[in-house]
Amino acid sequence: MTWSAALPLLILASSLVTGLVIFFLKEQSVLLRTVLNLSGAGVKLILVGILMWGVYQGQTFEARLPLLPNIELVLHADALSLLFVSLSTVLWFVTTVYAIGYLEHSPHRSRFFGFFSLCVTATVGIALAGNLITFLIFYELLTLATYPLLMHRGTADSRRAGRIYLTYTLAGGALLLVGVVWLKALAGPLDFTATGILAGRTDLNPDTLRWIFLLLIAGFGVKAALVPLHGWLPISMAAPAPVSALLHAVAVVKAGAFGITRVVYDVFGVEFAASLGVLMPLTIAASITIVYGSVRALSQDKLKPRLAYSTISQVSYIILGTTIVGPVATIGGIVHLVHQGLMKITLFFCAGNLAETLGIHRVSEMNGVGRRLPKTMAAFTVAALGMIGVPPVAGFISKWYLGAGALDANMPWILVILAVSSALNAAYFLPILYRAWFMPATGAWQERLERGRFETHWMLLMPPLVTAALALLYGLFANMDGSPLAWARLIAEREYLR
Amino acid sequence: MTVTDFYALVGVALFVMGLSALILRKRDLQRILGLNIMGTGVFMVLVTSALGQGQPADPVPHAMVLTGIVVAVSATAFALALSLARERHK
Amino acid sequence: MTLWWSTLCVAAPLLAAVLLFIRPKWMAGIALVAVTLVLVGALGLASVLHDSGPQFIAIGGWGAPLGIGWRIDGLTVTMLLMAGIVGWPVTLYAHGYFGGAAAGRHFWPLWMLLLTALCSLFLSNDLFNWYVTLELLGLSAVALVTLSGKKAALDAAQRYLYTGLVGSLFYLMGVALIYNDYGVLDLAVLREVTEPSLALWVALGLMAFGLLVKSALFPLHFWLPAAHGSAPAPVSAILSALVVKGAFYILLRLWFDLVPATLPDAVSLILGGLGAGAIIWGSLQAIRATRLKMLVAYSTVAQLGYLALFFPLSESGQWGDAALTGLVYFMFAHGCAKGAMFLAAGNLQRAAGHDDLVSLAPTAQALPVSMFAFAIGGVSIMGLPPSGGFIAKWSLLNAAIGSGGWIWVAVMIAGGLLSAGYIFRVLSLSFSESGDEPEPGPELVPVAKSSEWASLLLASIALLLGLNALPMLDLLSIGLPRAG
Amino acid sequence: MPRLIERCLPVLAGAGAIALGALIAAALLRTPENDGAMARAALEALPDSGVGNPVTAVLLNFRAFDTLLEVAVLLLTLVAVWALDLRLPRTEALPASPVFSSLLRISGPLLVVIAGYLLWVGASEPGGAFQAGAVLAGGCLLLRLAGRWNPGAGFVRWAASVGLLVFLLTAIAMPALTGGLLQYPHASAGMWILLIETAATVSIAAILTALFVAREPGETRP
Repeated sequence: MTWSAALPLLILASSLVTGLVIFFLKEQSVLLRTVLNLSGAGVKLILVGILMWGVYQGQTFEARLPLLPNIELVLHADALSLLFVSLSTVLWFVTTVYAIGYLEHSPHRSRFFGFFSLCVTATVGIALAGNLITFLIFYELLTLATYPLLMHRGTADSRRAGRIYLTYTLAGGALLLVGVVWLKALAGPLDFTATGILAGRTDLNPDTLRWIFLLLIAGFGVKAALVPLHGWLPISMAAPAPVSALLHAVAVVKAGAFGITRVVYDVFGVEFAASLGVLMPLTIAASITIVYGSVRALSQDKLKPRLAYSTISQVSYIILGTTIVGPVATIGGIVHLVHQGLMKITLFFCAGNLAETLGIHRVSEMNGVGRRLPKTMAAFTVAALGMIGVPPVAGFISKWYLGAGALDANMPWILVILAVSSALNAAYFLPILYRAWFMPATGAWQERLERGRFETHWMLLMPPLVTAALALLYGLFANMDGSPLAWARLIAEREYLR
Repeated sequence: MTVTDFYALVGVALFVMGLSALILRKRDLQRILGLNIMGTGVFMVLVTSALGQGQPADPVPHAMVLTGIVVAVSATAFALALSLARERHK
Repeated sequence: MTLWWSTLCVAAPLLAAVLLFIRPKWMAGIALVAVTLVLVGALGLASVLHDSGPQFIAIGGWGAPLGIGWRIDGLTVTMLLMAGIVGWPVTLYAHGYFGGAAAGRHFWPLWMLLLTALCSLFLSNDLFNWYVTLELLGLSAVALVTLSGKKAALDAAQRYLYTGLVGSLFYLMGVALIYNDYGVLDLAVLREVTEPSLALWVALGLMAFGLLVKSALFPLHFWLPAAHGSAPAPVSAILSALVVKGAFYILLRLWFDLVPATLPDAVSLILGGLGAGAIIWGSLQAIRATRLKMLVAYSTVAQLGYLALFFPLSESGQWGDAALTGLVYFMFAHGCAKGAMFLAAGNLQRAAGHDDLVSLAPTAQALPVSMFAFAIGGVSIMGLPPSGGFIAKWSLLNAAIGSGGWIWVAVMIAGGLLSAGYIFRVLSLSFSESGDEPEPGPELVPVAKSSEWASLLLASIALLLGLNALPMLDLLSIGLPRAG
Repeated sequence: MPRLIERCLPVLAGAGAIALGALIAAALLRTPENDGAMARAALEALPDSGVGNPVTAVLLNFRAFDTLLEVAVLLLTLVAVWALDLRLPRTEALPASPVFSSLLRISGPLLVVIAGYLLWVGASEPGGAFQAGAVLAGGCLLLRLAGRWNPGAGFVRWAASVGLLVFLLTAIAMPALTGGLLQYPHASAGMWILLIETAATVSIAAILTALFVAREPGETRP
């Protein structure tokens, strides 16, 4: 097997093997498990680094495994997949660190970290998937791997969360399956191509294609929490903080959004999809989701649900960017894939810290918490401002490109949507910041003032600082080589290159 | 309607009689008898096919029936033992 | 070589049965060797077929029509492989399950006789020989059910016995009609001479009914749940994974070689309809089940429905092969997955002393390996990737969509979701608000490690089947039967 | 409602049964019997089969594999019945009366002779292993009931399984001799068949007797 084929497989294996080994570790062997976790994450990080370097040099990496007659499992590294791979790998590393700190002394850790690794394996598989079948396989694997994480606490809430999550995702998966099989039966092998497999396939009945598009989008829309398929997301807040972080920033919702991007760009081809007239409805759905999510977020007093609704809103920016024809909007959508991930994971880390260190779960309890957890709240602030779209944080870049793209495609009403949602973002984030920094400390948490060398466990503190810093850097140095923006530009060029 | 046909028809009659006994009767013994009657019916039909147009008689159906009988005996023995075992649990 | 390999598949378990009958003390060792030999024989046959296509063996050197013939094509060998691959972990498991227990003394010869019957059934191609194998198969299966010695098991066994015997007698009546008409028993010869006639239709009807009863197609499944649910765990695994497939295999052969092309579509539609009924009804019953093993047993009822979906799909011209692929892959994957689930369920039952779902959570958390095995098996049953079940579902869906059979698509999707309904009911047992340490719960009976790993082994096979389907499909395509 | 079903069931079952019967009957009568090709084939092959009785030839040569499995079924039944562990009362010996004992003295040997005859004649005339075995079983039962004979566990197990064992070993030995499964050498076919039938007779007798007793020998449980 050649190196170019081996590397993608190694990237998968690095977390898969770790996961399987961890399953069979004793609960007590903490050190070994920690070492395994971090080394697995580290190795993956290095391998992905090599991969990016290689692709940057113009090498192609592709692994093909036979599955069924003229159906292959394809792992392929193109620009778009690299963006997602690198994102998930980096964020996995920090989340692992965070989770180790967060779950100290809690039961069933071997099970947790086992599925944790499987979950990331699935995400990376989704990122590297070279055709719809491979994508589908890892997509379902992701569902299976996240379920135990959601259920981890085993409380009534989390059990309910798990049940609802399954109902949504399995149903979505079923629709997806039908869509994929149907498309395969019609159009043969489904390898992703930069300008779309179906682009220019005049032999296929457009109505059939519209149906298939609907099935696929519905399938992905569930995980992407597209209204009205978003019901599972707020409830899944019952999961432990690192899981929520992973679900919201990297794994699940991103997988959905990424799937939609793949379908629009690499299966149908954005212009062909537009010619079928299937994009506009999606644009509208995304817009509705953006506004709806923000509005619901306003009324949440609990911190995590507020963040959850914010996610629903923010993820649809990606879909919005995807569905607006034109390179600029494309850049905006794709770059937001990364930016939203960084910012949202930061917010969840911070929320986790508040809950772990001070037992704070509600916005109303956060008065003056900035003085008790300055570093954490600093990270929170950066991320929140980014979400609102305040320069120079990365979020600003995304919104800027989205807006510009909307104008290119002369859809000015999109600007209104963006303005409204930004205003709403501000409306539900700024009060938090105000309470945290400028209001006098009140609330039960003050009795718990035991301080270590850090304001909280260092494994809980480092991750949000790192991710916040990244969010800031990617905003400041957006034009630097290898920045998400640069990648997005590259992808957009390939997509519209004719 | 040859005599062979007559035997065959009797066989069919036994088959359905046994079947209905199996459905309608409640007691184990009656049902086991029903099964045996069914079997006998099938064996009769089978053995009549030995007297095809080609004389002399075809040995294969005879062999099949003999095998069938042994299997039926075994099954009956087991069925009786089983119902005894159930009695013991009552 | 063909002769040696195929003889091995039948003779090894039969000889083992005799030896185990004479000297019960020898126990599992011999059985394990025998199953291994069956596996070896099947693999040997696979290689022979790979080199030189389908094989025929005339037992006694007489050949059709006078003698009994063995027909060995891809389908045969695939089924033999299934028997061996499922049988191996089950045997390993039973070793730990029965240990020195008295019931084991009877289990081993019975299981070996059952395996003999199964292998000769798969090899045979002769209507009457099939009757004898069916009886051997059925009687040994019933006897195995009684081994638990409980009242429920005996009642279930009796019903199983009567239904099974009626089934065989219907089948035999059909054979009698055909023999009366054509004077031939060998399927290969019959394929040439039969032409549509009232006698043929009635005969096929009787045979099909008998075989459908034995393979428990809804609504003829009434005997199955109690029998599979109350038998000792390894037996349940054998029954669900292998025995029901035996009768269905014969049905399949008849379908390909004896059913005239002029079969009215209505028939295959009805069969498919029954399959759909099985999927829905069985799944609902499984969801409502209160005992773990009953849940798994009803799942079997549901899964057998997918087998019946094959009939309407195979009518659909070019997609027929995809349907057959799906069907055979389904049988194989279901064999492994369902076997693993029953073994795992048996571990839980053994440990807890009961299998009431409501109070099984602590046990489930004490036996992670078994639960893991159950989960993997469940994934395959739900048809989720990566698993053999997924491959099967993919192929069946492919055939259904390709031929525009949207009803069947809907049924399969619904079935998949419903199965998730009952499987996750079990899996959620692993997650409960346990304190800092996994709670002790009631003191549990220790379960043999070998039993736990055997279940996981079988489950992993179901998983591995999903990684690359090509080898088995190549094997299956050798002498691939086509609908008449 | 259930009562109603109770009422209707007989009618329904009867009607169904009659319909089924009519269907089968029609199928039987509407079709000509087969042309007897099988019969001719059997009779042509008879000289090579090693026996003179066509039925025996089919049972132990042409379709011997059926019979092999059939013997397996018998053994299976014995295991199955033993597994049920029916704790039947031990059959205690009948009171020894002069009549009974003299009956035994005469019939015992006589039955053995008859069995032997049936076994032997089976090669050319109606008869054979099962008939012989049945008669022999009768003898064994007489002896058991008289309390004259109570064989040990080992003996019963061997006797019950020797038929299947010999049959199977013969079957798998044949490929070495003739290159065919269950294919006897032409010259000695009759000898082989007789060997199998003798062993089968012993086993059939043993199994039938054991089924009657229905208690596993050497069973240690209470």
